[in-house]
Amino acid sequence: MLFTSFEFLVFLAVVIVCYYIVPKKIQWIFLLAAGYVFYFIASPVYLIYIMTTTVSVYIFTRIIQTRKDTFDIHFKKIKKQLDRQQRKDIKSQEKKKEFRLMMICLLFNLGILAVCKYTNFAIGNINFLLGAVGSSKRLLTVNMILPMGISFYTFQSMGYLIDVYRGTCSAEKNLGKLALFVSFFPQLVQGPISRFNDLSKSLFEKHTADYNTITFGMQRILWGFFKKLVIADRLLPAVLEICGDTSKYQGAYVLVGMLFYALELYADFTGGIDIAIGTAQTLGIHVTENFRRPYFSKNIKEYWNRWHITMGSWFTDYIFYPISICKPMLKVSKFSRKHFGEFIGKRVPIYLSSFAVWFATGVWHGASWNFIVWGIGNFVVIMISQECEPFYRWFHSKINIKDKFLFKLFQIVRTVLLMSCLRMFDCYRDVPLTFKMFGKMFTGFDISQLSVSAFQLLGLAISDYIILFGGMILLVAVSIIQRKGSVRAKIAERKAPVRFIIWYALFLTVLIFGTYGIGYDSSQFIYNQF
Amino acid sequence: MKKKIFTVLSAVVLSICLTACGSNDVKVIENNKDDKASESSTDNSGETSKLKGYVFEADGQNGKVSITTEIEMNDILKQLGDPDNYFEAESCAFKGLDKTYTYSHYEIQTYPEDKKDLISCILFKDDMIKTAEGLSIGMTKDQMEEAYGTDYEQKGAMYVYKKDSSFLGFIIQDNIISSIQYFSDALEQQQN
Amino acid sequence: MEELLEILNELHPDIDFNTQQNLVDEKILDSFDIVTIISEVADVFDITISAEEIVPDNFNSASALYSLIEKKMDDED
Amino acid sequence: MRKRLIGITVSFIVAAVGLWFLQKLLMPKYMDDIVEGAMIAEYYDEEKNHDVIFIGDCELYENISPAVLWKEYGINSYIRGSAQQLIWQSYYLMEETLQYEKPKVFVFNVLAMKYNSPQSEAYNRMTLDGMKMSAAKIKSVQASMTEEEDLIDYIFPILRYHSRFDELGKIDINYLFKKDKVTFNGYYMRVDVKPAQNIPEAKPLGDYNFGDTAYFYLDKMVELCEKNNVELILVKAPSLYPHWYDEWDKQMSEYALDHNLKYYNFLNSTDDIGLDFAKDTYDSGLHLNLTGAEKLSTYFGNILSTECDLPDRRNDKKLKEIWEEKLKAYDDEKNRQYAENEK
Repeated sequence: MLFTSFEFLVFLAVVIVCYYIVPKKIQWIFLLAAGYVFYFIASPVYLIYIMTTTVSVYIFTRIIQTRKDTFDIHFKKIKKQLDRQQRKDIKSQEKKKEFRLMMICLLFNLGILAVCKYTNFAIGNINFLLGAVGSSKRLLTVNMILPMGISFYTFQSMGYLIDVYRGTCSAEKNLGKLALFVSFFPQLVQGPISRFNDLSKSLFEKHTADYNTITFGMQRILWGFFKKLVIADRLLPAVLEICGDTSKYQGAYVLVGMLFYALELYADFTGGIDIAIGTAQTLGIHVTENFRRPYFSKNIKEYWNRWHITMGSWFTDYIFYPISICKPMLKVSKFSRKHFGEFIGKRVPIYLSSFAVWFATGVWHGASWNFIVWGIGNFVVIMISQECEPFYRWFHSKINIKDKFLFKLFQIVRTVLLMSCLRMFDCYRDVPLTFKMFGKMFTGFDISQLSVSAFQLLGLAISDYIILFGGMILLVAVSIIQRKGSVRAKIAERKAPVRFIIWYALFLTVLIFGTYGIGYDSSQFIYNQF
Repeated sequence: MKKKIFTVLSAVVLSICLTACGSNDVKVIENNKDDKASESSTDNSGETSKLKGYVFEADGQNGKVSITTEIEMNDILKQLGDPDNYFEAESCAFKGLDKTYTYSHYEIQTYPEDKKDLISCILFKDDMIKTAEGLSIGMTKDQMEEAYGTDYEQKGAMYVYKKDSSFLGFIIQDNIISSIQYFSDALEQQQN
Repeated sequence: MEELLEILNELHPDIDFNTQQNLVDEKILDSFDIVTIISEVADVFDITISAEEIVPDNFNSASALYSLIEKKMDDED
Repeated sequence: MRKRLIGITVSFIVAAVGLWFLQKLLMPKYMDDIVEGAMIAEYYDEEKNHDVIFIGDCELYENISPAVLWKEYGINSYIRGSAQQLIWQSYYLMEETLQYEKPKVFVFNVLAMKYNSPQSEAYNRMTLDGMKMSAAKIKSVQASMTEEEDLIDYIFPILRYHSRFDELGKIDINYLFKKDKVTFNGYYMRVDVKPAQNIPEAKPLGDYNFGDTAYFYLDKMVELCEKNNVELILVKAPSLYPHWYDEWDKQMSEYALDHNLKYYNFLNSTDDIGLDFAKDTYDSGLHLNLTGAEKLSTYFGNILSTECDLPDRRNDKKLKEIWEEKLKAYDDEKNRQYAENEK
């Protein structure tokens, strides 16, 4: 059930109405049921997977929590009789046991994810190696199920598992409530990845229908539809056309494709998240924001703090920190400091753990070398900009343009271009082709290629470009206003007729200019592939 | 250390068990958006020169002409030369014509799509020509099964073989092939 | 405290760590800085700060960070 | 609270009116080129007391002229025809027609028996969009939908036609509320001539039996007509192409015999009708032109009035008035087309 399908709207309407009708006590149970129905409609088999993850996480977090609780009581009692070293030993012994429990559950669930998602990728690589060494043997690729949103719910529940292990949140006693946390339907398909502490409160609370909450939620959903249907899906055919026929579209087209994709991806992804968060909001549930106007970032590090935020912070909290400050790493750091000097020694932990994070981010995005190279590319760019920091500082101390509008604009454009270049790995078939096309962008660049008629050959008509242009202006305008607070709140302050006109106009825009239905057969086809 | 290895192994084995018994043809709908463009662009590597499905070899003006359904008639027409007989039928209400080109031993029908004429059917008219696999009108059902196997679908007297998106049908009367026709999905639907 | 301020100042000479109370929330310290601080602190004070202790509350100001260090030192030696 | 409720109600009403208007604007008007799409809706403006109603595809609406039936036999008739009307669509049109009036005779053209499953969205639209909302329409939509279609798109056609925003033209404004007549009691007039020639031989079929679905709806038609005491007559128009196989004809003859229906295959009586396929067709034998249609109408009108005992209503004053006006329009259009042809 795609967010932009009619079925989803019906499903949502039924869920919202029933949610506020059922007794407040069982609202959360109803949500759990809705989530499972949502999953069941996608495919009944998927339920087994999500339930397995839920139950395993439940069991292990309960065990860890019980251990923790009994240990604390026990420890308090014996604390006074022990000296410092003994206390330390006992504590670390307990921690080790908890760690082991946590790891079993973690590896089990990541194992499922890995097998589902990466088996064929691994087989492909093995076959390549077999070919490279001259063997004629080949492994057959297998048909794996890839349960909907498995990457998202696995990460969300693993975050919870680690939080319980760390003691930053206490384990949920009610299996049903945990199941709801894992399967909360708005964020099941494409995130955001919520933390238990953030989501749990409003998720399990009792909610009374509130006019403002519900309308705000619906307005957010409408905005998401606008981004997805009017902009992203309208633009998609052109992106696919350019990236699909690499012999035809070179030089300046590569740049066009790159920029189109930047817009398409932004509209598609943030639109989907808007629908997810808006849906949760209509139910009175607060979900963490996943984007903060990422294309206004002035450097790539900032960009990653503003794009897909929940994923980035997940990687930082659960991979970057643990790796970079774990004891072995500190030892490595000390060792290298001794042998290679202060300069390198300081950098070793950061480089190693950043590499791990970006490698993992790449792998997480998809089972292909494209994404891995893309992740590493991000790593390289971030590290370079990190090393250049002293230079920038020196530069700004000499020339004071830091706060000039034009310089800021330059920084923003630079960051967007940089990210778009990296994202080319997303578009092209394989890594060598991406590099080739990247080169072509410079060697074959000929601005005269881009005539008006050439643009029409990309599968979009003049009217499409006009709509896209108008849509983009609206996007930018809204983003600019948004910097000073919620746009919806600002509109809500207006008089009723003004509100009505604004939202009705947006609704009509989606209804008429949206790319859906039989009139858009080609996009229909693209949907079906995914 | 041993314990650790055991932990890892058991976890991996468990997860493999779980995924392995579930594998089947369920469609992948993971909406991890970032996968999108890369996957779709992989399909565009096929060559276009080779025809898919059942192919009929006709004698053209300059040697053999390979024809199959769902390809454009214009190119074929150039190679085959003018037909002996040509008929066009306007589709009800819509613009575009269903066309029939009759040559001495066979007949080709087209239907309009996107300003192009695509071949919907190739029909044998006598026993002077053969399919690429060597069958002609007048041969027996056994010969047909020998050449094409028994993996056919039977519709009345018609035996239909499917290959990619093209169909090859034999009408058999009293064990003898009385008609041979290549046809496409577009036509298949109409006759249901 | 002096030693801590020294570490911090070396990292960001342009920030007054005595007054700043929102180091993390205002994104003055990023994840790289935090890792550097932790490894330096580990060196100087001989304590280990673990991942679960990396929360904004502990890193938002120099004083908060120092109280974390003190607590750790109490605990561990 | 009360104020807010009023506000919400008013907004919804305004929104709904706006949507309705936009939907009207965006729906295709079928006024300039594909006029066949406008046929079904024309029926609703008629004075509904017809003796004979023809229901079926182009082999009726291009081959029978109700004007001739009136002029020569005093039969008040109407054709509820549309392009590639499938048999279930014909059935539900019958059901719907009976909501408005009870004719003495329904005439159905049996070529539609060859289609056993939904065919094309575009043709569906031309038959279904013109129908007023009713249970019969919904059932017809459900029977007609191809895999890519959804019922909701028929209930709210704006969901289907929203993409027409860049095709909107003068025609969409001019015909926003009022449409021109494109037929004469359902008859689509063409006077040009294109002789029938080179018609290809019939392609042998593996299975000549009509499909189960087609028979299912034919049975339903028979049942519906019996229940309402309307006579059902089956006809096969004298069109030379698409080919009407003997095997098909046999099935229809047998069916008519079994169910006590009249079945006329006009292909067998082209000489009696006096059809000359060098002159009486405008597209090489697929459809008759005006001269052909008038010949067939004269021939069939004779059968209808004698064998079905239909009264001559030319003395009915009210009907006479209506028809006088119609006949004038009919003759005007005839002259206009002939004049245009001369050029």
